[in-house]
Amino acid sequence: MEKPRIGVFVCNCGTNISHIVDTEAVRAHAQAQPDVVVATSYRYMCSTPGQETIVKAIQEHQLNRVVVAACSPRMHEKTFRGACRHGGINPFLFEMANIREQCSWVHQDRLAATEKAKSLTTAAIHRVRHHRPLNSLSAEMCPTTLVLGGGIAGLTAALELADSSNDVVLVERTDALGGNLARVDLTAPHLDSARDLLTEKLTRIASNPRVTVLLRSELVALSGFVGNFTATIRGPGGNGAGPERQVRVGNVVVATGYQEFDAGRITHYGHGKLPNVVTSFEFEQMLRAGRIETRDGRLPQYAAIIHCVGSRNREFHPYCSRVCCMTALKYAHELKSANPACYVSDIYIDMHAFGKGCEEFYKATSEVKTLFLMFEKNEHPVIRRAGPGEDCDMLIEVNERLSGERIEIPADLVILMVGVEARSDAAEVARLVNISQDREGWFMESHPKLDPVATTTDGIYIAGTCAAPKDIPDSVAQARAAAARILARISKGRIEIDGVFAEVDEDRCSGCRICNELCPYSAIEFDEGKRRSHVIPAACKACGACVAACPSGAITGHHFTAEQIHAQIDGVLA
Amino acid sequence: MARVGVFIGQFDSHSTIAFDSLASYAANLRAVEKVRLLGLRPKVDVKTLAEEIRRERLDRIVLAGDSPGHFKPAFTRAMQLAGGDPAEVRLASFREHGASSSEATDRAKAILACAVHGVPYPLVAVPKPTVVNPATLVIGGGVAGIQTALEIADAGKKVILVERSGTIGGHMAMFDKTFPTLDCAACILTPKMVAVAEHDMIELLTNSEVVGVTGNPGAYRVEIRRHARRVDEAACVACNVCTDICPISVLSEFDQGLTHRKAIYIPFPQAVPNAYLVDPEACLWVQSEGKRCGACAKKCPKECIDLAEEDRTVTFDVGTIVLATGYDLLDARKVERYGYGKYPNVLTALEFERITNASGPTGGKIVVKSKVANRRLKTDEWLATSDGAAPRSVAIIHCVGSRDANYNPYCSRVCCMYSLKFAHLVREKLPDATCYEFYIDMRAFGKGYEEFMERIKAEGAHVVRGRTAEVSEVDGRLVVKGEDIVQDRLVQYPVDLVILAVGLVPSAGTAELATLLGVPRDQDGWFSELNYNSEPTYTERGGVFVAGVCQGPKDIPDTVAQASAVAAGVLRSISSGRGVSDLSSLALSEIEARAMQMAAGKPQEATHGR
Amino acid sequence: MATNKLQVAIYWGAACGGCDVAVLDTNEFILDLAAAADIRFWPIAVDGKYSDVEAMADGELDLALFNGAVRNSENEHVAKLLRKKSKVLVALGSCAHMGGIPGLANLATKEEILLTAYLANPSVEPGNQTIPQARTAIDGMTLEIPYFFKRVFRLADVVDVDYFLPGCPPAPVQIRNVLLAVVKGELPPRGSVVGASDRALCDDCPRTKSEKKLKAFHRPYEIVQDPTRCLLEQGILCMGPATRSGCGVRCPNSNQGCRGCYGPLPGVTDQGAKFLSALASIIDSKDPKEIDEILAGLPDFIGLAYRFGLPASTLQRSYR
Amino acid sequence: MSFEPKIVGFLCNWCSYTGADLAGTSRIQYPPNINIIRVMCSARVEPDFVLRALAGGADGVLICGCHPGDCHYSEGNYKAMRRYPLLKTLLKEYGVDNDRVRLEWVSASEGQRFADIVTDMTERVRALGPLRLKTDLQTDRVER
Amino acid sequence: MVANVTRVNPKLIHELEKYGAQDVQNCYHCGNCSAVCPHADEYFVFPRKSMRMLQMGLEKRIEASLEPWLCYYCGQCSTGCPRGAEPGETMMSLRRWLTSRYDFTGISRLFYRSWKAEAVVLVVVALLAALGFLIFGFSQGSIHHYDGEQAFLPSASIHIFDWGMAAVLVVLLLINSIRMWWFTTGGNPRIRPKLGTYLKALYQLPLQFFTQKEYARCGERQPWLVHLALMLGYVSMLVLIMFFLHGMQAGPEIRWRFHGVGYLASAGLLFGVLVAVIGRIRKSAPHVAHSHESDWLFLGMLLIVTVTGIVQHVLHRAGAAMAANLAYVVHLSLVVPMLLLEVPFGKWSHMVYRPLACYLAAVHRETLARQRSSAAQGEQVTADRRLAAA
Repeated sequence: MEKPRIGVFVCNCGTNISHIVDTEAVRAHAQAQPDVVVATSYRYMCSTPGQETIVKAIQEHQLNRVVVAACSPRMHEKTFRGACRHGGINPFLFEMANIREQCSWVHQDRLAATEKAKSLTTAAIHRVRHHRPLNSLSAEMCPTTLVLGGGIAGLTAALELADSSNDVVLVERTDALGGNLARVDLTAPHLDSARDLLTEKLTRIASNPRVTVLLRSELVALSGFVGNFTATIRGPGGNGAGPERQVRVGNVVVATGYQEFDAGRITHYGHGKLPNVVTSFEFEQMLRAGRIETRDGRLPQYAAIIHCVGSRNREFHPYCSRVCCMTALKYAHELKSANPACYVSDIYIDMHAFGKGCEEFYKATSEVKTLFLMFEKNEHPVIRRAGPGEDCDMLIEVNERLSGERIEIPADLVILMVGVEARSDAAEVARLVNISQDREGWFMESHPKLDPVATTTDGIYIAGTCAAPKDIPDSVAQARAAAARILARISKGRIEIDGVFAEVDEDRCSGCRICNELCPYSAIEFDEGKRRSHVIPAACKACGACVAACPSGAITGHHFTAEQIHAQIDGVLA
Repeated sequence: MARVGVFIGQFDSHSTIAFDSLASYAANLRAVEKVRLLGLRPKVDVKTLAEEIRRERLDRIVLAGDSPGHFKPAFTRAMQLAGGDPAEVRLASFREHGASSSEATDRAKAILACAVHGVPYPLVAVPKPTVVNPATLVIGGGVAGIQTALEIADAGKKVILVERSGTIGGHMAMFDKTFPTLDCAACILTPKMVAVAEHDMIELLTNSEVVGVTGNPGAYRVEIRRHARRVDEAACVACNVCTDICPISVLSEFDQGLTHRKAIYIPFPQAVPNAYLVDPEACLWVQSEGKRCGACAKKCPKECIDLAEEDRTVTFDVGTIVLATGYDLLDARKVERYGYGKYPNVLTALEFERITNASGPTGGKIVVKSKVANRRLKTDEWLATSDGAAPRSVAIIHCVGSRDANYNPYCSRVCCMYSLKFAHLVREKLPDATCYEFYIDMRAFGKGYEEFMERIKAEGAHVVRGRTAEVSEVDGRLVVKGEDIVQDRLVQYPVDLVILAVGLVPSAGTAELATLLGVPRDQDGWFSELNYNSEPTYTERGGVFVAGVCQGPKDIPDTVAQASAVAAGVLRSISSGRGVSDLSSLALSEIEARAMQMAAGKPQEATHGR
Repeated sequence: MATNKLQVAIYWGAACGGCDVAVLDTNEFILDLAAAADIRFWPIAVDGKYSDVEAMADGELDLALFNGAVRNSENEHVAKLLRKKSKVLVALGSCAHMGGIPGLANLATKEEILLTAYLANPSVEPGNQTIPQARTAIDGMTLEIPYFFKRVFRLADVVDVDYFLPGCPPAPVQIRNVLLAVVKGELPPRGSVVGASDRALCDDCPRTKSEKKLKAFHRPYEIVQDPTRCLLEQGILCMGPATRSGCGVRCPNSNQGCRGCYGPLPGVTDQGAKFLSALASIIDSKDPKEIDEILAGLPDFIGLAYRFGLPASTLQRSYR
Repeated sequence: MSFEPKIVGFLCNWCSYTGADLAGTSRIQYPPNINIIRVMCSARVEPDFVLRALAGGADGVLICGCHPGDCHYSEGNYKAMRRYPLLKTLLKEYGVDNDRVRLEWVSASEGQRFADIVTDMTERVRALGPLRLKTDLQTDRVER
Repeated sequence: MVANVTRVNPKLIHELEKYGAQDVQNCYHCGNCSAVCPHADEYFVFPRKSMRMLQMGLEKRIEASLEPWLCYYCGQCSTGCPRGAEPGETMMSLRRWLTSRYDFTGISRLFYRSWKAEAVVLVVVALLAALGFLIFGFSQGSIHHYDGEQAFLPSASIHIFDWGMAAVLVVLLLINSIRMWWFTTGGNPRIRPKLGTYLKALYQLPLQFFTQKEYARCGERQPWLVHLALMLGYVSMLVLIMFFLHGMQAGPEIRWRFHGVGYLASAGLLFGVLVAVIGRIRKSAPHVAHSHESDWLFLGMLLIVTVTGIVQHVLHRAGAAMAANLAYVVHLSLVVPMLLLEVPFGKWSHMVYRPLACYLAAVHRETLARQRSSAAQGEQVTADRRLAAA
């Protein structure tokens, strides 16, 4: 390594720094440090003449390291790195000392502030000696996307990508596309045709040559990293031993959806025993067939809808399934529509009518005289057969909260609004694509607020109800969001990787695998053959967790090496 | 050829469609054997209908109307009784496909024709491809606008981001914590804001408003009024000298009027752009037309203040426009019974956000307002100061102006959760304080929300099912009155602070923007999406998208997802041949012909049932 | 004494003698050594006086193997003497290298140690009040004994060391290799660690490793071990990942966790702190209370992490 | 001259460093005794850095990260959270008072909180007196 | 205590619509109405609770409730209702329904469910009465004589007739009142009042009857004044007729002792009726926004009765005996159905039920207070015992 030739530039920031910090003293102190070739102060280092000073100094003094003592690096690090680049040196051979936000603006004692500014500048000088030139890397970005799941989310994502002229491989486990939406007749709250919605998507998928649909297929292995995945997909064949094929893909959209809660688990609802207790999906079938009748073919005089079956419950799932309330209201309308003489009771906990048009739909449901009855969370209604003297088949007993009465509700037909739960094979999918699941089995997003479609594994996106219960518009939006993220990356052709990432020195790695679990982005891969771990730069976000934890010191976190930080510690204490 | 029966019903009495004309149009369609007008809110007798179907030997029924789904089950049943295929009951929904404008009847006819041919309307109604200018205009710099802009710019496409106020960040920048994870709003938002400022592909225009839009989908020309900032934002280093010297204090909008700011100010320390701006309404120099003051310009060490700067108008050519104009809170004064504006310690949710915010006027201390004398105006003001008294008890009232026929009939979707968050913050910061929540339905529907609610309840907030009827003042203390429905009693609690979970309304200027762009709005004033289920981010106007709350209330995750989804639409319109034209550019005859062609080609049907 | 035989000295400072035994454990090689070298000084095996060494010319010895830590003035004196007289000074074994087991004394003060050793000790004769002093006046004479240092030092703290040969004790085969290298003149740059790998013990450890998450720590006798699986994954503390390999995986092969005697990996300044960082990172909990409960399963962490290296650690001793 | 403690602060880039910057932009005053070293995440802070700082003459060390759940890297702060109690145990054995090393969560909006923590910590460390590890390490050699 | 299980009856809400209930189903139970109601208190929380009972069709519970009688329909609940569920109107319809429930004859039920039936019965009774009076008049007097020996309808006979009718009414109302007491109190397992409580609260009956003071708590004063005018006018008229009919009918000179009071009462009646009619036409306030058919019939009757009464009086003073007699017949033939049908079966029954309800409410309040405090003590005792056992 060549001998460091350091230039130090102290900014007065008008008087923002200099009114408290004696910048001249700081400059003189810096000048006196070993390896410091030149130290200057200036009114505004960030201004154009200020930056030119740096560029000129680099060229005049053959500087190979630059320190700027000014404001927060969060404000101007980028600016000064640019100046270094203009001066002809690698922008990472630069360090900033924050003597404004964390010095002159927060202290009033001139002497102490000046001393602190000196320390911070010294630390930066110490640190910059150990800086190395870093260059960004780039990796290929395969434009093909793998979409797992052929429900509305998967179809939307696939179409969005394919319509932008990208290849999509759509893998669906069952023998038909459409997912759970294909089981629904009308959508809430506007009672639009689910079939038309789906037919439109399916027709467009079928007529788009960019989309390869693989039915009765599943992903069995995924290797590689963002932009360069290899997916192994098993096609249809006897006993899960169909022919396997390998596809190169750049990104993966996981849209595997949900499964419904098994209503039989709540024994006192009698699903499977009482003939006229049906689940919401069974009721959809009845609706589609135009047969809203009891098992023995009578028109129900009384119908009851029970909400939160398996949801919002200590025993089963604590969460709200988000779609059932509106679906239940839809059923109330449909029951009345098919048979205006039918009395509908809707037994709920809280009415979640939160979407656009939903509260109005709730009111409209009240207007058609649906009887809403509220029960206590964790306290299930009990369904039993009615006695011979009654004019109904069943009676539902419940503690009604809005009246405080213990009541019985007559019913000839009971619809159980079964909750939405993570698919039983979700863990398998999570393992295959290397993403995590939350306590309830839903796939975890990389950030629930600001990155709801990305996962911690770069290149793997989640959309729709595999991440959490969602209605159709929200699933569609999420699917499109995933597509947007992928489109943005594909459009660049390659992925740029910042020079700051972690790297494993394979000569020093012992394969202890302590680091493997620590990376939230799954950027560390373990090579079973070599028995060494290595970091995928494209996936690394440079947090340094693995660097700190590597007991052999085999991982280097570029630009935040132990050497650099040690030097900085020594510097502030010098 | 299938024999089709068309039944036209009306659900909404305000329809602009000429139903008679529609009926005669339907009767002339090939395959249509029978047309019947059902009238308003039809009561259909299933048996008679089945008889009719059998008599006319109908194979397919098309139900047409603004919301025909509402009477579909009766027809399905009738079809089944008549021995036909229940799946052959098709819907022609005018509302779903947006037949509401002046050309509503023509659109309705097209929708009907598609249904008669058994082809989904959106599949047929695809406008011709147009060339799209790759630059995008994003209106609104809240989290939705930021997300969309970043998403598009990250794909290497030019974005012009226009924000009306002096900084981007929107409402989210005012928040302290975000539910249900309670992570700090600034921590997640400010990096995005900085990313916007630093992005090469984003041109950020703050203090600016769109004043004119001309052109066609794919090639819009927008005029943007850049209000004079009077500070050179590139040169300003946010050093505070100007603010320190400025003699004029006015109430801070960013802090919801809980504290003061100067006439030259920065909305908040982490504002982007990180530069000061002059409030011309307050500035002495501006108001005196240069005769008085001007101290800031003289003292500015970077000499970057030009108090004489004037507004100017700039023009951009863009292909697509994204609406992300967000929301305002309903004026809580309108809900008189809660005494907002009358009692100083009745706060809106946003005011409380500022009070509890670590970077707010009290440094995050929850206090009641203090009376402070304003020497200049010689009046008393109620401000939040960090030496204010801590409330001993706090009431949080849900659904203020929401779910209420007298104000907003809709649910504002976020209030339940942020109210629970408030309860948590109160209990966390003031463990001895009592906290009451008055709610109607606890809408904790999102990922982790229900669990959050349980947690807050376990933390000891008193959750009362029932709406507060009124807030009054008794012996200098606020009293909230309501019915505790589950406990079956009337309750009256004396409290020191009342927080109103005020509902959301479209932001000021939404109506003007809608007119300017030709984007329809729904009955509540929000921008209408093209299709509720499948096109939640598109609008009727080609190349104009909606993101975030301006389409309807949403929480942050949903807003962000939707904002990203918009980016997909924008990027697709740029990179694919699929057009961004207006739907209305399609002629009825064209749609008819296409539908017929598609019906002959037998498009793949959704396979129903498993 | 002109001879082309290798001139060798072996000395023990504050040590148990295990390293000397390890030298003997090179088996028949020791005979070759005896044939090839003149053992000029080896108090444990060969008769000799310090004055013999003092009499040597500077650099007369080709090789000095110093094992044991530096605990008192005698250790220091001999260390300096051997440094002066030898061309190559090797710190043999963990004590010379890092302070070793005697280094754990740095957790106590000199006064505490003397108190425990001479006064507050059940085996001490009741009424005994004597603590040895460096200088004692007896019969008009001054008796001088080595001075007990305030703390334990590693060899490199008092003299320049040419090579470090770690291990408690070093594996005989490694000693042999180093001796051969000296003979052949194939030594690496001065200051290097010799007779050990640059990779951690795990590299040689035959147990299978997978991703690690720890919910609890166990003593080896508390659980039924899977002899093929990484000990750490089973909750048994093993310093292997933070320790140089070279010993031949002695402890894990005996179903015990590695104790760390071969010292830190190159570039690691503080073996214990590094191990702490690694170990705590893989605790499987996000709840501070639970983390505390899990950590309660580590009764003497400093004794484990710094068993051999306290004087070589960043803080070197306790400052109580 | 009265004793002025030297405190080294390791601040994560996303929340705490930003929070400290906010204290600056809001001109919230705190004692100048802290010198801040920026790391990308509190998970990058090795226990060794703390020991190194103490051995190098610091009287106290402050580690700040995002609040649990807020980490920019999802879970980095939990790693810091796990290391900290063990580090405290270790420091206790070394005879370093636990008040000298603190782990705190400071969000980007908590400029005031950051200033309060620094003020409080400075006062506590001042009360504890100088640590003098650096001097001790040097005098150990000569005193014997 | 094991709660009784009650079967809900979703059909009741349809039934109540016939009694004028509107949009009850819209209520989503925010509780706003109960909280704004000036009459709701810790013992009687309504109207939401009543709306709930109605939605669920818990007939027995409604029958047992006094709440509808405690409501005076100021309309604050309806104005503030976020869902337009018209709680005030619901309470009104519940009063009609309850009236029909208290009425053992079933006539009330018939009237409220069918205004046509009511109208027919009213007309038939009026015609029958007219016929009866005419026959009676012609059989014993002269149509040309209003008073004196040959009076067409001598006041003594009418007086006897009045008393006869009053006796019938008293019997009817007494039976209905007892039924009301039984439904709400005597047969209500939740309330066990002591005799002393009954006696202590007895003063409520005359107080409420004459002052209607509960109504005054409804915020605005005007509706109460109208109501009071109507009420007092009617009662004064009743007293005059029942006890001083001879004085009233004497003439043709004006006997201020009786007629003065009569004029005031008439003015009150006329004022009240006109304000009510105009209000209902204009729908000027929530409580007059919705008018049930029975309301129109009732007001119409009242108006005609008042007017014919005045006409008859004026004609008599004017010396037009025959015209006065005819007017008198018309007047009486309308008074008969009004008293016979409206008092026990229609809106006039409020005159009895309201004060009775106020009285029973006072009884309930005290009883509930006693029961609650002993229940609280009981809990305390159990808790103490448990504590002691532990």
